[in-house]
Amino acid sequence: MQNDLQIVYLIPLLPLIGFLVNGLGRKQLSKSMVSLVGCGTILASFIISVWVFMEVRGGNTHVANYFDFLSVGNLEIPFAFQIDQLSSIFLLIITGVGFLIHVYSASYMQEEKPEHFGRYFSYLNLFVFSMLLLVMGANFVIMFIGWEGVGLCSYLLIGYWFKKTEYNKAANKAFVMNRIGDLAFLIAIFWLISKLGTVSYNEVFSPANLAKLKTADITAITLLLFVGATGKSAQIPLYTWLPDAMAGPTPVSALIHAATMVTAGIYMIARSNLLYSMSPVTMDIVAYTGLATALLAATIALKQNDIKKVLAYSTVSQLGFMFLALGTGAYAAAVFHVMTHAFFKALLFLGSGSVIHALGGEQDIRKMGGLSKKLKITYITFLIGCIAIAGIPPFSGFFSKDAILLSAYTRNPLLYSIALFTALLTAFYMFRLFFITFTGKFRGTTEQEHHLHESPAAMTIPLIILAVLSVIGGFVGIPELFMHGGDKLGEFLSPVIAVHEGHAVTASTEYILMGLSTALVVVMIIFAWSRFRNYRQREETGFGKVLENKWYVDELYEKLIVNPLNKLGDFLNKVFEKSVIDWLVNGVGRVVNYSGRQLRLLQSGQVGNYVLLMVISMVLIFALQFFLRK
Amino acid sequence: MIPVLLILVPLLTGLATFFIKKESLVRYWALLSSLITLTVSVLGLTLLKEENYLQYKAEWMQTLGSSFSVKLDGMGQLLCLLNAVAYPLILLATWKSSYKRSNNFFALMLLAQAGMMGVFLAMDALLFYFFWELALVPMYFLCSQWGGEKRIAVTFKFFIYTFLGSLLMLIGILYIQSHTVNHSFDIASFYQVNISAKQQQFVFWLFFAAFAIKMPIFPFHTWQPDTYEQAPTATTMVLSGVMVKMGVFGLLRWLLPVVPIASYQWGDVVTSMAIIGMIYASLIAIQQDDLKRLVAYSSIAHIGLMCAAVFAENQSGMQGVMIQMFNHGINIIGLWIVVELIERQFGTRKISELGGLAQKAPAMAILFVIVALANIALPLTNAFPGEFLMFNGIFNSAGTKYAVLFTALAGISIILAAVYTLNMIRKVFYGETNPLTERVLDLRLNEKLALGIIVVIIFWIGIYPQLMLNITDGASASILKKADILPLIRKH
Amino acid sequence: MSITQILFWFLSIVALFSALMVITNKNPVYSVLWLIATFFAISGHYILLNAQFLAIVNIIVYAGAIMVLFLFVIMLMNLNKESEPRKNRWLKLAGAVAGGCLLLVLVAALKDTDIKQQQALVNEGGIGLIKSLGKELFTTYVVPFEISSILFLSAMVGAVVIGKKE
Amino acid sequence: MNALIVSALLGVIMMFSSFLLKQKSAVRMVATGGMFLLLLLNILEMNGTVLFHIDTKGMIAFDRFALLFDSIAIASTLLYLLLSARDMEKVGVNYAEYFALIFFILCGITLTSSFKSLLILFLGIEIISIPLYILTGSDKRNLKSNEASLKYFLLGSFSTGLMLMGIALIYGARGSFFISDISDIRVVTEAKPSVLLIAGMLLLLFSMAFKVSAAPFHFWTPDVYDGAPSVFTSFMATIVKAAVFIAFIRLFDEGFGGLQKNWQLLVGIITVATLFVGNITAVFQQSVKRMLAYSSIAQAGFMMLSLYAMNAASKEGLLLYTAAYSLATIGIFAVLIKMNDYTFDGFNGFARQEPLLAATTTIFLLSLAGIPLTGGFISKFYMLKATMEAGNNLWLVIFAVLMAAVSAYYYFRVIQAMYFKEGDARPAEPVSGAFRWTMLLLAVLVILIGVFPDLLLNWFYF
Amino acid sequence: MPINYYIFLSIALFSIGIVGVLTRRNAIIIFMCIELMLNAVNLMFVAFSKMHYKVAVTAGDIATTAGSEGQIFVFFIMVVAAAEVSVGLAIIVMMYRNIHSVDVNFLNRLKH
Repeated sequence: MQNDLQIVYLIPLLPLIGFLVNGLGRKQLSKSMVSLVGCGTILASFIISVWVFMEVRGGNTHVANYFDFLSVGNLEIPFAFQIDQLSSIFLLIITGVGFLIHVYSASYMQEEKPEHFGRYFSYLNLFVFSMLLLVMGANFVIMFIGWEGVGLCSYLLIGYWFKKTEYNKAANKAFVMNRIGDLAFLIAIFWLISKLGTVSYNEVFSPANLAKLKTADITAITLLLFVGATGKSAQIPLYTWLPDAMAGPTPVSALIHAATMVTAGIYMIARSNLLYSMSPVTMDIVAYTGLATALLAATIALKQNDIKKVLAYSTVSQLGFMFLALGTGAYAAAVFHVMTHAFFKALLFLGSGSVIHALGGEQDIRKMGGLSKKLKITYITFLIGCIAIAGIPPFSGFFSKDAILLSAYTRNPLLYSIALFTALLTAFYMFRLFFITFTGKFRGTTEQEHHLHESPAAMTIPLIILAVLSVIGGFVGIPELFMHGGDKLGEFLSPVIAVHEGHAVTASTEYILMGLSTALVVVMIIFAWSRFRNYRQREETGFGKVLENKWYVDELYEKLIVNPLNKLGDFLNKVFEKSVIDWLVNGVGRVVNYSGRQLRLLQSGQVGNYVLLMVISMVLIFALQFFLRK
Repeated sequence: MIPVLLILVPLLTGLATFFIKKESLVRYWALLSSLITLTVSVLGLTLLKEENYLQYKAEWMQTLGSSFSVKLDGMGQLLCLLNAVAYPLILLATWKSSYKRSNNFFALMLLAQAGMMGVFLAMDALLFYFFWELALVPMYFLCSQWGGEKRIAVTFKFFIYTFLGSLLMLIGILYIQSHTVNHSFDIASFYQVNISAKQQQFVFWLFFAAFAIKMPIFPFHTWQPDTYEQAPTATTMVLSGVMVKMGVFGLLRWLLPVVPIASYQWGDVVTSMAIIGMIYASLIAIQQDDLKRLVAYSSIAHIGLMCAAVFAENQSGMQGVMIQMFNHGINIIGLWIVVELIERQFGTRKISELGGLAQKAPAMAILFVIVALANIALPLTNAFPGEFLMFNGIFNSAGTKYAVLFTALAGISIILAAVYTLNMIRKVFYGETNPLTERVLDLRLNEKLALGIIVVIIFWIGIYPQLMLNITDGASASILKKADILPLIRKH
Repeated sequence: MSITQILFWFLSIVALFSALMVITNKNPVYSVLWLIATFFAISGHYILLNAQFLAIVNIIVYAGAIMVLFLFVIMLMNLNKESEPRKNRWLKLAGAVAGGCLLLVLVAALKDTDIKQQQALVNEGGIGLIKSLGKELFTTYVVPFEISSILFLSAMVGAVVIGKKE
Repeated sequence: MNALIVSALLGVIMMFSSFLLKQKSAVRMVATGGMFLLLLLNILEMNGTVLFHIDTKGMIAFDRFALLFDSIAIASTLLYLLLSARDMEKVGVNYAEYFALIFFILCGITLTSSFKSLLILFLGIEIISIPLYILTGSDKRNLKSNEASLKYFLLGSFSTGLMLMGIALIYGARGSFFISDISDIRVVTEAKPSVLLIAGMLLLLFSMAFKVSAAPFHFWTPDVYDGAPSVFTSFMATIVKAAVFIAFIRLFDEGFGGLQKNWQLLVGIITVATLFVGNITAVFQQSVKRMLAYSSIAQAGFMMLSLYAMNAASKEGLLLYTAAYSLATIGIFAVLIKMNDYTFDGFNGFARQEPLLAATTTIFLLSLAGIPLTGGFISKFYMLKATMEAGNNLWLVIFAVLMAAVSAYYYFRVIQAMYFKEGDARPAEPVSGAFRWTMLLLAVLVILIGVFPDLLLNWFYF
Repeated sequence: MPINYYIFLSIALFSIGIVGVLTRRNAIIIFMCIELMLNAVNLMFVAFSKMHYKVAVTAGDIATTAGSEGQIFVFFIMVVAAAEVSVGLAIIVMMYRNIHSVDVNFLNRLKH
């Protein structure tokens, strides 16, 4: 039967068209035209997504097959989209948040030259396209296509200002680190193929096939997939690219490195939750990695002075939370947090963007302060964002984080306590950021102070919308015990996500936990307020310095991996290639030449010697013939 | 009919070119000829698909047991197409570069094309050998006549090296022929030859020597970077775009099916050689400061992957290799076009001396980046399906115990590939301009056209690879059937 | 010990001795004379083997014509004095040793042939007589005989080419 | 038989023409015409028209093989005259005599190619050798020429001595000079053939190896070829050598065929030695002429393979080889003779001055190096094929192939000089149009043999 | 006479000739030594011819001409030798004209 959802191909197609139009016409089209195309296409696909979401809620899920992408022998990889609860949610997030950020960018990037403006939007559209492929793909290969596509786009956008060598290096770093993850992902795919001969979700996750798999295989596959996820979602050990990725324009950081792309890892694992649930080992690894990342990133964030860096590390840390959720089997919670995080993190980034915009590109919070008066809207929205991420009820962040903490608690209290501690750190550094930036007195230069101004409507409206969302966004996943028939999200996702054994905790415990976390968070905020109300900078020392330098992880990688490889390559290039392999090859020639030179001397020119040699060889041959060959 | 035309058109036009004295005319003539060839090969793919169009057999050297028999099978189709597509592109891209005594230059180019066509078409071992050498000799003259300052020595090394390899192959051919039932060089009787596993061992190496040197596989590769560096770029394009594929092609058509047992037994050794080569070449490529050498080493790495995938001996790897031969050809030609452009404009290939081209020459930058990304097999570009299938093949190869290890190690090279490619892009196109690169001119029409076509092909195949896969389906299946050793083992 | 045996041994010793003198003697002229002696000894052997025709030809052609020619040339170059300069002793030695080895090897090889008990018929048997040989030569071997004329022609032309003054 | 007698007569005619004809051109005309006539008659004989019916008592037999080779030899000589006859004038005054000698040599060649009795073989070899001594020394004022001539003469007559000793021993063992008697049934059956026979065979092997300049009896070759006037080097390096090879293979096929297991290994050793010495030593030469001398040794090594294999393929192959090799070498020498400077650098930039000659020379060099579609390749190919079919001796084949690769090294040095090096090498005096056309014809022939060897071989069978 | 004696005698003469060629430097002497070798061969031929004749006779064929071919061959050898001598001496004389020596060690312009 011809399903209406067959037309979902429009959703990715429109941004693709936008990309082509803006990319090819970037010289001809005016900025307004470009932004119209850029935002329009996304809006259109957002609308379709909403419709799709409705359809799905109406219980109509569908796998739309378009054509054979790769079909070799008995391996068949169709180019197909899968529309179900999970993907539809992500569709909404991507297109929705994406749209807002497009609009925001339209004015944020005004200063750019027209063709670069066009380039920017084409990249942005291309990113949305790839991201949509990623979540809509009906098999791992299509997901992989999107997966690498978003990597490429982040590479392009980080290096958007390609004159700055630093930025390009950051871009390369991002791409390469993603590639490492991608390799693991690929191998996982091959593993699936070799075991099941298919990569389509429906077939892979069919009970029959799952039964076929041995535990070892499952563990291997899930681990490899997870490694892939660490690359994309910036987890230990592959997280260092994300902070550097802040080199890109701020809206990009908001869209790619906060709201959408980095959550691809979450999506992948949520997508293959059935596999994961069958491998407790992996689950633990995922949980612990997530937690460790969350903690590490949080500690680093404490001492960062670049407004975007702080947000970046907080992103890493939040992603850690999500993995913790996944690892403890609370897939729905993870997805829930993805959503809320998308709202408030996008909000925060855009807010910081507005701040940077106002200060004419200044990103160092030590040179800010007291912005609350000049940038009202930004100020308020930013505050909302901070509260949301800190997790004060009833803001969205609270519910999602609470769900995660709860599932951690059910797994074991230790996890819970560390997670809670991390949450408190989160609250602390976020409000540190907030107070340093908005309270106290301005520490920048005077002419910066002069043209401090609130950003134009095109930037503030998205802020407001996102703020609203971060406030109310939590209610879709509000726990049962607050409101009967809550956790809409959970039950909506239940068809695709195995609802793990419900919390074994009583309502009372749950209340206590919530109360505890909330109280501590409030305390933290007050503490932050007391310290950074009117901040003046001083030199970091001791442990603080270590944190400021991000635990020297980058330097470590440099020493342990990059330098040795370079040394090896240099050795191979300068020494081995020339003086071993090529030397051997030329050696043959030299030997021939040399023996030629020696053999010539036999030709002495003396008749006597000639005859002598002839006679000797005659004697030898006679001897050989008559006496040696018997 | 078609195959004969594919050989004759470039051959005759090439010979004729020697006698065209008018500089300007020669280019058009060569372009015309290559376009005709292209049309013919496309016809063979589309309209005239029937068997009787695609094969031709004539009496020739019966006393030797040889015959002039040529045939277009799936793999041949693809490579002939590559060969036919490559030439117009190359001519177009190098339209503006001038050669002294250009009639000889283009004549030799066309002769080389004829030779390579023959290699891809020959269904008779002796004929195959003939064309194998015929493709080589014009190359020798091209490189050492129009090459760089070290050309003579370098090209000579290249020639002797490959010549030696092909002579060893000749012995192999003779050996097999003397063991065929009807003492014939026909490929059919080669496929039916029945020699013991022990005999296959050294025959394998006799053949493999030629192919390994041609591809080239580590550690037989040292001729390649120097030659690519010294040769005139048009020739380098032919060499790296089409000619090295002869080696891989040889493995597929003349090695696996003929000595299946040995291929099976040596599979691990060869694969490890190939994979070591991949990592080795990639590491060296990272260190290169010379654009041409960088591309050369990257090509070694890619070819290594193909070789490894061939010895995976399964459908996925096989077809991956086949389409990858085509795609790699297209991509690397694209890379050379830009490299040549840069060299011609600035008189240097030193990456360290360049920079910031993207500001002044956006078209060049964009097209080059696309080609480069295709070269590192980004999804939705043509190289992705090929590499995906090849890796999948290696991973799933039944012949070896180390499949996972091989795949992982080979995978490292795709990471390294990303490293050197992106670094090159960064250093050459991004960053600030310097006095040298201030005065860069963007692509001219002919180069735009060439690169444009390449990019179109890249995305076309990248988005709908099944097109190619359908062509190669039958060929790979039949090769695998021949190479399948289980029945043989039962027999012995 | 019959007379023929005595003769055989005598002639053999003469032949060998004078041959050795040929190669050891410093003075070319003496070498020539010793060589003539050798030829005479060999002709003696021919007579012993009743190959009279060859014996005669050997004396006339070799000892007579050819050797005289040699002598003539040597005189012409007046090499008659001890003109031969010292040759590298080691080379000499090596030559002698090599030749000796060859002799040894051949002797060792041929000492027990399948025909060693065979006899060479001495001082009888008519095939060596001019009559029978002549018949053979001009019937069976007429073609080679004619061919040898070509040889002589070419030799003649050659002598002209080389010898003619320009 | 036609060729034998007519060539002898022509030789005599040339002798007389030396004082009957005054113009050198006239002499040349007569010689060339005579050669053409000779070729014609020989081809006629192949088609069954025999002018002279002489009973040789079975000592000479003009069978298919012999006649075909005679045609090849005579045709090559004809081309050789067309190309280089003019250059003989520079050698010395006895212009006509040189032709006479060449005709006599041809006479000897017809003998060696068709002998059935060792007596004829001996006479044939001598008829070839003696004029060659003369031709080598024909440049009388040139010390090199004298020296070469004397060396050649001394070593040559020494090898004649060896040959005669060999024949004597064989006669002792068999009591006959007919090669058919040597390899009669007894030999094959005898568990251990007569030592006399073996020793004789070895001595013959040595002397023949000497004549075809196979190592370790090759020492005369470089010096003689180098010292002799280039015109005559061209002749003796090609046609004469080929002829002796034909005699060689006939002797060891029909004569000692039954004893193959006794000599095959030795021939193998000699082959390897020849290939090695020839190729390796050629690598380091500075003079093209001397390089060609060594290359002729190397090529001889390849021809020895046919002897080693000794089967149908090897005989066909040898015919092809003689043809391809002779034509190519004659062509190269024809150009070389015209050059001032015989070193490799003497050819620098030759292609600019003389595109056609350079191109043809390149074809000849490629042929010698054994690049496909040239006669050189197909004949080498036959040799390898024959050896391969002769049984398990892959080592020999591989060695030969390695040496072939080495040979490419020194042949291509000439090509490099002609095409890629800067310089303005050109012929000493401008070459005639006829010369160019003949070179072209030669090149076409070389290619033709390479592409359609059957054209030649079919004559062998029908 | 036992044939072996003749074989050994002529081999001895032959070897002496070879030694002469090896040890002397005078071209003429070398040439003479070669002549000596030829004569050794001749002697062997004659001996063998008589041997084969005897075999034929003892086989009962009185009027046989068996073995005569050997002596014919000797005759041809002499013919060839004569021709060679004429040419050879001519060459030597020519050599002498140019360098006023017949010492083969002076023949060293051509080497390597």
